Amino acid sequence: MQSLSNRAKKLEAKPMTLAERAYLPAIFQGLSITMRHFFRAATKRQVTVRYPDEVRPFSPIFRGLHVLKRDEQGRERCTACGLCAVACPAEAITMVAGERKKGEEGLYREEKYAVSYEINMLRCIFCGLCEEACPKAAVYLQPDKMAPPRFERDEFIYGKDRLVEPVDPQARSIRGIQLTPEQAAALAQRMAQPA
Amino acid sequence: MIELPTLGWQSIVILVVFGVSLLIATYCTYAERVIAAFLQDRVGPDRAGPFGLLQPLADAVKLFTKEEFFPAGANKALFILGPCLAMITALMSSAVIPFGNVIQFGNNVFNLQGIEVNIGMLWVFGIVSLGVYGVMIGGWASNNKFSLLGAIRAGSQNISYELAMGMSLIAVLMISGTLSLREITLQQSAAGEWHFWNIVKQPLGFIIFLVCAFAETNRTPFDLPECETELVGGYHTEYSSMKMGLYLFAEYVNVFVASAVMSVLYFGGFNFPFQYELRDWFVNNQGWALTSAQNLISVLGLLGLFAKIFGFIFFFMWVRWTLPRFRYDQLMRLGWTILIPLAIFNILLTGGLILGGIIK
Amino acid sequence: MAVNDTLEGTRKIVEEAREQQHHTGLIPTLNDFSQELTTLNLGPTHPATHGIFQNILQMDGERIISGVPTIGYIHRAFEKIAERRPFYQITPLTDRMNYCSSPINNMGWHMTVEKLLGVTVPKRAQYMRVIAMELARITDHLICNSILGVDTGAFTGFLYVFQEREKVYEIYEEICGARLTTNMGRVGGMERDFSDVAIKKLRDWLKTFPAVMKEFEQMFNRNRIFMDRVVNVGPITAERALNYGFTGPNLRAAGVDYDVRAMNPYSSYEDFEFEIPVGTKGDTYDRFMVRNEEIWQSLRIINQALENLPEGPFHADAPHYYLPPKQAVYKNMEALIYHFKIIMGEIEAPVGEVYHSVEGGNGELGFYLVSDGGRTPYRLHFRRPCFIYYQAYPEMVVGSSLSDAIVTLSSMNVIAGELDA
Amino acid sequence: MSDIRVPEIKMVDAPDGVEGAGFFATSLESVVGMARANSLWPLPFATSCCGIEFMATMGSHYDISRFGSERPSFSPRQADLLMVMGTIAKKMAPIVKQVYEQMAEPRWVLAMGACACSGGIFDSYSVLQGIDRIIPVDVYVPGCPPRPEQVLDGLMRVQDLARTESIRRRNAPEYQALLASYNIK
Amino acid sequence: MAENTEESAAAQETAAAQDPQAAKNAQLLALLHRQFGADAFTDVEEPYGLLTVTTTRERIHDIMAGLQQDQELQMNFLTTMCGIHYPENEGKELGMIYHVHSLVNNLRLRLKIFFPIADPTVPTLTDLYATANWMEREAYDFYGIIFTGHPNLIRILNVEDMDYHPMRKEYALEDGTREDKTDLFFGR
Repeated sequence: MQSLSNRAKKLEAKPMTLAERAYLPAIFQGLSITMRHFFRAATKRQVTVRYPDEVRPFSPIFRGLHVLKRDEQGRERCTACGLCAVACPAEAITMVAGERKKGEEGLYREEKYAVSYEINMLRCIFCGLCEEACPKAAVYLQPDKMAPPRFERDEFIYGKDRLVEPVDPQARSIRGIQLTPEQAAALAQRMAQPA
Repeated sequence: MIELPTLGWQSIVILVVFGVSLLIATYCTYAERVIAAFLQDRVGPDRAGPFGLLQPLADAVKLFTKEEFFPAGANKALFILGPCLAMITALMSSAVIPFGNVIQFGNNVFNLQGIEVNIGMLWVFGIVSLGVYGVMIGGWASNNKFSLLGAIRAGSQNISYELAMGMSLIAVLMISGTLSLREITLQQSAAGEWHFWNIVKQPLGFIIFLVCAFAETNRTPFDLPECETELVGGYHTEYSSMKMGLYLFAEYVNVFVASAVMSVLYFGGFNFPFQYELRDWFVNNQGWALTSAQNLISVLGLLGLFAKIFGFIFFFMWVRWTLPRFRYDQLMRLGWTILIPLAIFNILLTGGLILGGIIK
Repeated sequence: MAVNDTLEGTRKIVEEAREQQHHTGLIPTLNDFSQELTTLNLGPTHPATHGIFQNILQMDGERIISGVPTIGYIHRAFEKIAERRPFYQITPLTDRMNYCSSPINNMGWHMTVEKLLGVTVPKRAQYMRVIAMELARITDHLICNSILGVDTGAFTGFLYVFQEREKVYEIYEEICGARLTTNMGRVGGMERDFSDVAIKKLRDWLKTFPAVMKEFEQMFNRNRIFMDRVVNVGPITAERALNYGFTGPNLRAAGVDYDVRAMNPYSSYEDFEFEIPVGTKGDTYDRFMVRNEEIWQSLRIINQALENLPEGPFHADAPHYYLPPKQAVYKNMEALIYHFKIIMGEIEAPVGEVYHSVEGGNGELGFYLVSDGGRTPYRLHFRRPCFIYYQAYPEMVVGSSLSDAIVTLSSMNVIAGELDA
Repeated sequence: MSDIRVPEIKMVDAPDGVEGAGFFATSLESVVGMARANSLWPLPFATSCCGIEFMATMGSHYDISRFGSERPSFSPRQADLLMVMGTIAKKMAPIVKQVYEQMAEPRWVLAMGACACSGGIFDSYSVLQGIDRIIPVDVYVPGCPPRPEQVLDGLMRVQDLARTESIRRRNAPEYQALLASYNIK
Repeated sequence: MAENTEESAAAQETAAAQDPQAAKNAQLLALLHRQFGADAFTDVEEPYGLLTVTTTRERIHDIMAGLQQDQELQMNFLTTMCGIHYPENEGKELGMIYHVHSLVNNLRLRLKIFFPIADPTVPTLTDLYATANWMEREAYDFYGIIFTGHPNLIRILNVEDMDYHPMRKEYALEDGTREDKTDLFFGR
């Protein structure tokens, strides 16, 4: 057939030379390549990351486990607008919105908040569309945490108890907002009181 | 100089040989994993015990406690017989390998060999060719098409390559004039020099033997009977539990035996360079008795033989993780049209050289 | 069994079978033969069917008389799902089509929507897309070629090049935040600019990869054991290949230099210099070599794109379709409205139909999109190259042995996700 | 990063029969458990994307062989761990079940990825909504596809199960009832 | 191709001034009209530069054969074909859409046919294109379009015992058996 693009590069399959027909040169070449790797590995330069003891660095934009962020004062950012649920191609997010009552201003930033917010981690495909959809920068996919494997199916419905960012500054995601220890302490105290 | 050993000593040696064969086969699985890992820039098992050294034990215990299984429509007796046969024949052939020279305590001379028979080589061959029945029976009894294909492949492959293997050996026999493996070893010990080893006289024969050894042990590039990307598991597809473990062990015992035979036939067995000089040095300079010096040399020779064997085992694994495998018809063509003619040519060449007095 | 009788008989049967197949497209069944044949069920869980599909082979010993492929074992109803999802939610679907080269699928889909919406993407974004797509092509070809090695029994080469794939995953992770199912890019451009780390990783990789690739070639290209396994195995002529709708490396191996990148350049492919490798016989070795050479050509393209990466925005200035930056959403009412509209899928898509194709890992990956102006496609049809060319498989393996069938299968690079959609 | 390594797992109280008679175990049982845990030969039932991530797990960077699991047994008879990776369509479901039935005891099942666990984004007429509808699943690994780290985590959870499991569990009435509820055997 | 289409040269020139693709399409259309008659095609459009014509199922086979054999056009590459369902179009509910491609001239053409859902029969193209085999099986599987003359018209992607054709608009996408999802929050 004629050339369609004028950029064709014909790959000619050369017939085997006598040396190639004798098997051995190619075999020795292959053996020498693997032996090089053997010595490299034997001198402790394997590329393997010994996983539970060592962890490969993740990219700072890796899409890992979700977190519901708090703002600078420790209030939940989520306003239960439902955009993340709409944007989710797996339909993994469900939420129930509620009105913020008087006296809860320290807990929720907006007048509306999510009474319950659940992500079904088994359905979730970690595509990041919810993070992109959130107009309040409330839901984030953390780059340094992954959803752990579990034994039971119902354990994968992550409610607010597991999603909302903890107040402990040590436990925060690296992309999270770092509180000063005083802020954190104040926050923890406030959280401990019944709303 | 060699006395007939007592029956007790013989059984002890045989038990030890069996045990050592099994141990080596067991740790071959570990070695295979680690070597494969290193060849592939990986680490290999390192979580079962220190450096993963308990890995083979874990595998063995797991296999022993796994459910026994008989596929529907399988012939039960044959289904059990298959792996047993494979294992028994693999172990039997190691009985005649001369692992070391004699050890002398006073008037008692102990031979580091299971049984010394003057047809040792024939014994090895006879037993090894029986081994294929284990594979064939197992593959046939499984009542599975993949197993059957594997069994057919194993049968034709082993028979074809045994021919070339045997013929490459005839040249060795022509040089040595004996079938006893011990004799062949001792002949290579003249002055203890490496150039008395048969490899120098028989390079071509060795290469043929090596290729055939790969085929006989069903190792890549000749692992067509199991060949997991084509036949799933080949002849052992339907086997579970320790029956499958027996097949795996049999393969490694075969590798061990093949390595041992190669070391004995071509690489001087338990001989090592300058062994007599070393003995004389101990006798003359250190004032040792001749017997104890000789015993030391025997022990060193034993270790040397094992070093050679391990070298070959490593080579088997190195090749396995490097080369692609043949296709069935290409394998047959290689056996019948290249190796057998080469082996015949090797016989003629050796004959000519012997007649010409160049080698003896 | 007399060897000659069987061989002769087999050859005759094979000839007849081939004839019959050419004429009717029908695969002869067991009843058509008087010989005693075995039926071998290859798949769906056979190790060599890396994805999931079944071939029921009629065998005479180890020789294949006929094969009947059955597919659909991971049919996921992409086209039906796509009719219920807004445009931007279809990107995760395309990820999972040819999962070996997700970014190509992503970009192809974005370009289709951009064509429909009439959005022009700035040059920088186009070059960024080219880099991502060529990276994907390399990984796709790497996995295909190294799996061919695995299927011929050499596992180690696979692990060597898979390390390179890992590095590409790292680059993906820096670009978009995921390793395999990338969900990369947005309608109108990329979702973020290349970070410095991404560029640095890419440059490092471009330096180290050629050596590994050379090593891989040394292990396979001229190794007789490998060549014996693949030369003249599973050949197909250019005419038959075209008739079967082959595209991509498999067609080029048969000698037709059809490449969407050169014929209908998209995303600035006309700016780059590259050659289109073609084979001669269309056999497994040609397919292997074409893919090998394409890896080198892709490297060339990446190098050019990286050197000439233009400055400028990484997305189109199209507030109706491209999400505003988060900061603007907090402050700017207009941005907030757009944000809501885009996420709810209420963008003003024109009524119309558009076909756009890109050169995927396996050939022409086409998107036929019919829009009725609603928030979802009215009909979205994927032209999946695997689906189209896999039907030639029985014709390619008839008369060869089981081992040949396996290597032919892996050299065709049939990706189950793309096959079954 | 320390929190990645120890996921907050409800430690093994889940599987039936673990607390049955003789669990507080003889040393034989613990030895067997250790052996089984360190020699889980997987049957990679890879249908789609997750299969590629499994290859990455087998690859040099992650090296599943460290856990003693690098020998993939494509024959179900020899496998200990069925790793279902990727979408299971309704057309495929009977085959998964058949493979599970062919496996010899003890056998574990690891569902890898959103599709195998729950159907994931493919909530469509042709996709099985989670393989636990046809076979009992021991460990779920979320993600689409999960990172190899998560797969290794999942493997370690299976090892936890294997280590603490009584040898007699497989004969326990609870286990038989579990299988019966799936209509297996 | 140029010398054969001199009569439409005037039309071409105006078109070519705007868009080279439009000129090519005009040439192609003229050629089609001459070969198969102007009455063979209705609804000629050029959405996004791809010439789209509608024809009837009676003529589709001839046209495809003619396109394939035409030495000048060499439209011998069937890119893809797919079904489509418009429940509102009375008497023309179902459709088939063919994309053909001339690799030599780098020209694409989209052909459409529509027919009633009560009588969904279309002549097969498997005698022209080997690749049409599975595409037609897919269209049958999805839409229930019967291709007369197809050698092996059975379902390809779905299970054999499925009793409906899922891509038709009236059938639901979702699997009815799922338990962990509700439609409450997703306005779909």
